[in-house]
Amino acid sequence: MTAHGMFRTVLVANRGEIALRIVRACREMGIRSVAVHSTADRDSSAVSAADEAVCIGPEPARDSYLNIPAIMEAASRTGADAIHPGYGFLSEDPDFAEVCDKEGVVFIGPPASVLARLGDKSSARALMADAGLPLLPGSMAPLASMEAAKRAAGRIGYPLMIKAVAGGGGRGMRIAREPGELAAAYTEARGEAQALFGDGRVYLERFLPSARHIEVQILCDGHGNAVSLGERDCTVQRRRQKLIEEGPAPGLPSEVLEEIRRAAVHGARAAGYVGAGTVEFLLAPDGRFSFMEVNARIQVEHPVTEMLTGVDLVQEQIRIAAGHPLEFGQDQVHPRGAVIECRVNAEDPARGFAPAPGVLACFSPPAGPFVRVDTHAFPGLRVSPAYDPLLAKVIVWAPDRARAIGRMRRALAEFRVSGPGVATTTGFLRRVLDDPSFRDATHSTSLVDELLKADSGD
Amino acid sequence: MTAHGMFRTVLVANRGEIALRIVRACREMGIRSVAVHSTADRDSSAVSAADEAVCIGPEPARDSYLNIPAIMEAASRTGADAIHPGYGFLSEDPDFAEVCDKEGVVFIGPPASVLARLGDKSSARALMADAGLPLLPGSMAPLASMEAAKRAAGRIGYPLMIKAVAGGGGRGMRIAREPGELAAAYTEARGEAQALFGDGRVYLERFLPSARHIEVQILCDGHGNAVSLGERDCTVQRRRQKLIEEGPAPGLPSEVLEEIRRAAVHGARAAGYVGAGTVEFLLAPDGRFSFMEVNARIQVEHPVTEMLTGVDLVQEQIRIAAGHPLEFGQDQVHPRGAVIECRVNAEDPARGFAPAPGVLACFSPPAGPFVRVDTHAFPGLRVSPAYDPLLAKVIVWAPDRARAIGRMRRALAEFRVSGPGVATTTGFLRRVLDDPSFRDATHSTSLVDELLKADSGD
Amino acid sequence: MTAADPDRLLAADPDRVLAAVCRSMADLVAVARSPLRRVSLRVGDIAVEMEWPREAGRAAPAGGEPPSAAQPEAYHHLCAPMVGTCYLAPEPGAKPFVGEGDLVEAGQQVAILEAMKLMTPVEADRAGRVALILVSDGTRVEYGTPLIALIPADAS
Amino acid sequence: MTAADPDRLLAADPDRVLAAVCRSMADLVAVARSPLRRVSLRVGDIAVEMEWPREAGRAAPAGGEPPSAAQPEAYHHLCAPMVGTCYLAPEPGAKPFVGEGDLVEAGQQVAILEAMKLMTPVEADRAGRVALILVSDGTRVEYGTPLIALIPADAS
Repeated sequence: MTAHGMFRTVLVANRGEIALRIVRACREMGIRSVAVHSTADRDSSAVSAADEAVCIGPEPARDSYLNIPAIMEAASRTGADAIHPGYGFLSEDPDFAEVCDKEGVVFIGPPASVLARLGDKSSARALMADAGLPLLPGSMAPLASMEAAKRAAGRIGYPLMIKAVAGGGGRGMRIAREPGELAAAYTEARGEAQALFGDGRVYLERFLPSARHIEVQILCDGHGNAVSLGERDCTVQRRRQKLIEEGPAPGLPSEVLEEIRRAAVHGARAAGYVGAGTVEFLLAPDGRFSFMEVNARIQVEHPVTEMLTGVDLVQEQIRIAAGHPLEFGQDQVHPRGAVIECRVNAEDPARGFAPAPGVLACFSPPAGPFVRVDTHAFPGLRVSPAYDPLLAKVIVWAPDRARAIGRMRRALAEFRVSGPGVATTTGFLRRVLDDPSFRDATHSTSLVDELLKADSGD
Repeated sequence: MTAHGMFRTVLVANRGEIALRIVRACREMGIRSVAVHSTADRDSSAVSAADEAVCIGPEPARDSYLNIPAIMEAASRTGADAIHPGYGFLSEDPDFAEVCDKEGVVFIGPPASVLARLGDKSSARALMADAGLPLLPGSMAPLASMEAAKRAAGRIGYPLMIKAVAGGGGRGMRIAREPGELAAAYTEARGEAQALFGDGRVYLERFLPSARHIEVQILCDGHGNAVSLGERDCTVQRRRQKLIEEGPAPGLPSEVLEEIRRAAVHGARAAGYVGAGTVEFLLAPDGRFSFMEVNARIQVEHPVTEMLTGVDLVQEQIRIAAGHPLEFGQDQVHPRGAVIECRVNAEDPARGFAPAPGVLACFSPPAGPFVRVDTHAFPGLRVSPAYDPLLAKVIVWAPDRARAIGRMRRALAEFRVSGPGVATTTGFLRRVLDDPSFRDATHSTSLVDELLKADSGD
Repeated sequence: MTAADPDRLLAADPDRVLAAVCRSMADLVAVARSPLRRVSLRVGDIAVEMEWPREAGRAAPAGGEPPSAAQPEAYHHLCAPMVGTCYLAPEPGAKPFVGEGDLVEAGQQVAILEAMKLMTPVEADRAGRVALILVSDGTRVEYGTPLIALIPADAS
Repeated sequence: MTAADPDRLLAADPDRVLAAVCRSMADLVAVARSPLRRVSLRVGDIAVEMEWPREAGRAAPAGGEPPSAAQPEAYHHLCAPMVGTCYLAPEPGAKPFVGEGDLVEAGQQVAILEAMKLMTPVEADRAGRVALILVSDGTRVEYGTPLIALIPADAS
């Protein structure tokens, strides 16, 4: 720590665009940054931009970006007094947060105990139910057996979703639309949960086939202050993977949104949350909303909120972790205009969004007024199939949503990415932007499936 | 015009970053764009981005970008119903505006008569004096002879500046610090004015060696509505060429700034102004401000105001020219945070800012949160010595000025430009950002000269 | 020109852009004592890579034919001196200024350009034989559009 | 890599930087006593890589001398299996695990890596003779840092 109570050196335990994002934040704050990386990321943008870099393992994430001893050794040798975990990888791992604590390195995120409570979806639901947040009908405790699942399903009603207790980010889920689908869905969900998270416990929840996905960005400092920075609408999803995020949520009653934002702050306080986090809700067509989960980390779509509010969320994370109180209260948060973010992935929509990595012969992102692109890519980059296919996030601001859509169409049209075997989601994103239900903001989480169904139909 | 009263096709009579900026605005508004270009700009970004392109002449601007018949022929053949002149070139030429009128093509800018009145600095001064704006002591009418100059100089007092009646943008000026320097300065200024503008008339004005350059962005529609979008501080200049612009003006009393903004709107109304324009003032250390000139066009530094207010000035220009009333009033203009713009020129500060054009082997501009880069450059571009040396404008936003400076330092550090013979002003810009007087906002228009003097001294 | 073209930009003028890079590449190749398999060089946003076939020796050209000595002389093009509409005859229906195969003198009018109702004659800047007329009557041309291909008199 | 390096490099004449990088590369190639397979060098935004085919000898230019039969095989490197501090002896002052010229068996310990107070032995993954010890005792190494150059037993 410096005399001003700020970290001297932050180690960035991540890769890709978020690692570069964090390195930039550090540089602007006068903090030294260390990029740890796998052998595959030796020439990455984050490594080039950071003050120091340490190779911590081979390409597979389990041996590098998930390798806690290697990361802690790198922190120790570079004198890092804090670690920023980004999103994914170790960002929500309570064990990692605990190891950091033990080694005297500040984990930039919520306390390990909070991560543990919110990471277990079953205990998170119980916590939020106690705090008075509305939940979808579901089984509170993990299901002990197929028999228990059947009993709970009878009580809750169909369609319903079987979800992994240890899940999150849209993985480890199965839908059962009628009783006949329950057994298979239960077995598959258990298997996937065990494979993905090493924890086969699952629970049941009512499934809303056409809802809106609304999430609230919150910031809580270690001094009891908590603010909401407004909501994001992440309704455009494919298999629960977000494709387009925007803010403010369009076409919804402002009193409902206000209520959701208040619920989010209330829930975060109840959880003892510290740092930047996101509380996710589903909003049914009847206007009733239900708590889904807390993402206890910086989120991919955080730039939406940054462009609306002018708050640098990564810098705020760092300040909060350094023990600083928030510099503003709820009444100083004034979102302005409308923001849309599109995720450009190295995936081929024509082949079921299969990963389409390769070497980028050409990479020329859009620019110009009110357009922000967060990317780690550059011409010549080898996009590894070992990692997330996110190539770039294109974010645009405009005074209103209609103009933001126009601006996003312009920006995506400017984007040039090509390379042998490389395909991107850009064209598909433009189709969504042009869809009448999206334009009218009458779409639901099933929009992408409907578009894809229309393709395969005649 | 379309059914919605908007242009179908806008011809962009300019080049470089501003041409690309205008093409982008057109695309976002659903307007077809035509880029006219010289043979040297065949592969320019604006040409690539526009819907259509017409080569109108060889590299020298007088045969292409200043070639009115060629531009009008291109407008006629492409069915353009409006022409955006950008800045420089024909943007403030009343003759060009008149030709457009005659040919039934809308000139996106003020009426020809307003351009004529404001372009003649002598008549502009008289107009603003009549409107009650404070002026620096000076000769109202052009000087008839050296004798007249001597008499006026005796009345006004030294130091003073001899300025071209037809000048603007910092060209055609000479300083006389004492009576002994008057004759040479007068003769040189006349000669330069004749050479640059084909009009050797000059006038005298008191010279303020350490003032702040404050300018106000205004928007006036054709229906009598006029608003100020706040001021920009362009005090960091080298030989009256702006290097760094920012907003809001730092370290100045808010009541003085408020008064300057009101004066600007009042002056614009008095001139019958229509469109986007800038009213420039000098602010003396004693807090007294004086009208300098009106820039009757979009300005290089317009992004500063765009990032502060969220208003897209180029789109507003186009809407106003199409006859639309302003969509907002003065009370809906809410500048937020602090913005700094740095002009990165292909010039070599080590050789007196001599142009340093060439082929860009590497061109990798900064990006990331709250950073905007307006540029037409790309790897492989041949930067022509025939045109303006502006390579890119780097603009950053932050909640306050100190953080904006930190962000700009980060952004400039990320900027990679190189090529045989190519030099840029990036390093010098960072020196200015680090200068204590700039950081404290106690600097004046003489800051750059002082920095350069310190270099050459021992 | 459409928005789909910027890819082309990156390939613009590659000889000049990559001159320094390629020279360095050539130096590297020269210093390699044994045949290379791959060389790559990246400078900022420019990346160059050379790769040889696995059996480089066998791929070498074996006694290829020398380039033809009968290569035709390059045409000299008469180009539009301004943006406008190109007319090949003094007035509609009249005999064209020149036809293919005609001999023209330096200074002889070969076409007329109309721009903003102003007529500008296009003249041959050297003597020669008209090989090809490249535009049809009434074509809208840009500055620099080739109008007529001439075989210069001193080359025939 | 520090933040100051790329700035400084690019502030200078980029031609010169490129030339310097490639000259260094050429020096590396020239100094290598045995045929190379791959060399790569990166300085700031400049990256250069050269790769030779696996059977470089066979592709030798015709007419050249046949490749020497005594040409040493490329070294086999024992690399750090994790980030940590590399110790060459079991404890301070003790005799090193191996010395240059020693023969080692596959599976024999050659060094020890400490990371987060955890000691991990580094073992030879094949038999051979220690040609070079590339790090000194107590060196902090990254994943993949070459520690020892081995001449494999089956090559000698």
